[in-house]
Amino acid sequence: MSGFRVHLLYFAWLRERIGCGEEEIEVPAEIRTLGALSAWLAARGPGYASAFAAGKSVRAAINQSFAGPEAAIGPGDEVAFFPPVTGG
Amino acid sequence: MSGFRVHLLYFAWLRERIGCGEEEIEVPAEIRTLGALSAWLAARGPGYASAFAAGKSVRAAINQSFAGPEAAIGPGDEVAFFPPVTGG
Amino acid sequence: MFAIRVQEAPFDVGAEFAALTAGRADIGGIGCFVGTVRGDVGGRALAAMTLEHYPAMTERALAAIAAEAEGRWELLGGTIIHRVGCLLPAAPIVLVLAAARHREAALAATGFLIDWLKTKAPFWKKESFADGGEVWVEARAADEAAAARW
Amino acid sequence: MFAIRVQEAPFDVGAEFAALTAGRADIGGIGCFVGTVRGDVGGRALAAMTLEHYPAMTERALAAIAAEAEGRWELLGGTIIHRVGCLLPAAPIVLVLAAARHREAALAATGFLIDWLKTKAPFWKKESFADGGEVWVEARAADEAAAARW
Repeated sequence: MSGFRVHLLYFAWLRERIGCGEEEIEVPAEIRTLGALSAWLAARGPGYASAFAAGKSVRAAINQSFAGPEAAIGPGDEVAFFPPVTGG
Repeated sequence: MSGFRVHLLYFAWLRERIGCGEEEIEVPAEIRTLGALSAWLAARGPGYASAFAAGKSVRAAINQSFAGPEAAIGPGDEVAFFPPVTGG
Repeated sequence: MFAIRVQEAPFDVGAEFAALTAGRADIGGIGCFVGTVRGDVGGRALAAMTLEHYPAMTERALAAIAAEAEGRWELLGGTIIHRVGCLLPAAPIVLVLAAARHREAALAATGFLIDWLKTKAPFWKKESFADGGEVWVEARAADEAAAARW
Repeated sequence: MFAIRVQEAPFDVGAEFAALTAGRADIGGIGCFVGTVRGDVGGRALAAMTLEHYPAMTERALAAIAAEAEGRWELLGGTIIHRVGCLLPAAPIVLVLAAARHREAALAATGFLIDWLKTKAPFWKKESFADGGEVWVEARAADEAAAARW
């Protein structure tokens, strides 16, 4: 079973820990949710591990809308990971 | 027993009904409170009667501070009568 | 720490913001309210609004309201400007600014100041309608209730 | 009916008031909040604050917040401007304006907009201190609580 491609974005200290702000990657087909994607990314290397170790304080958006760990992901999605927002 | 002089000011529709905005008058000595002064003024003529007939919707200040009908008045006081305020 | 003015002339909101905040790196938020003359009252076209006040008392009353706000919130400064005289529809009537370290105090003080201004400062509004009628604005029970909640 | 902008450049509060209210005799009150960069954090001197955002998402998120405000109050217009990039102490960060017939709606919407902006729009602040340290600002539980009360 082949995987699918997603476009990933990282902001603030997640971007700094991972070392890049944006990447296009191939995800295994069995990754169906945001939570599964986070766990899979955390295993990609020490920068990712450090970024996703923060667990609950990592937030995400799918296709520019805030989404929780149960949200479904699929081919071509833009998925962004970031800390809780602090604008205003 | 001689009376005492007070400086009176009228604002908004009280001024219009009484026909003047400001006057210096001699008040009988037995007038000791704002309430007594209002009642005495109401008897001075039809303009005053019309102005003070509004009763509860007439407010007042003694020497530039809001005051109620029980407040004491005395020689030289500046007493202002006006409707409830509507600024802002 | 409050700038307080009663004037016939219009005010410049941007200039008042600048005057309040110039060189102030301790301020984190500024709340502001501007009240303006609406061009109709229940559909009846307004020609002008005239604001009368009690000059000897007004600035004292405004200073007392500002002092009350400063006692309730940690403010870093503020501004109250209230216009008097004849104002046309869309004209600004009143400006309130309140600066603080955090937005909670700035916004609460702004709401407090305008609510108290409406019920505790000696101003009276007369509406002159396009049909020639004139009406002294009556105090609203809702304004008393708004002032009383603080 | 909201003007929404995300920009590096400063904004002019007076010009934004004028743009919102020009020729509008239906407006009775305008609420406003301006957030600024404080020059210290718990006594530690700040050199600058950097605001990062998620460009593809930001304007959409701001439009959603404005739409929510318009659904809750009868607004006659409003403005949201949020700056990004490197900002020095005392610099303005964010401007919110809300216009309505009466002050209650204008002030409530102003408070709502800034509370929701703080918790529902994709901006992140990094503080750079004069001592060389850098810290990403942490979300405050108080901000979540403020946003949740609406």
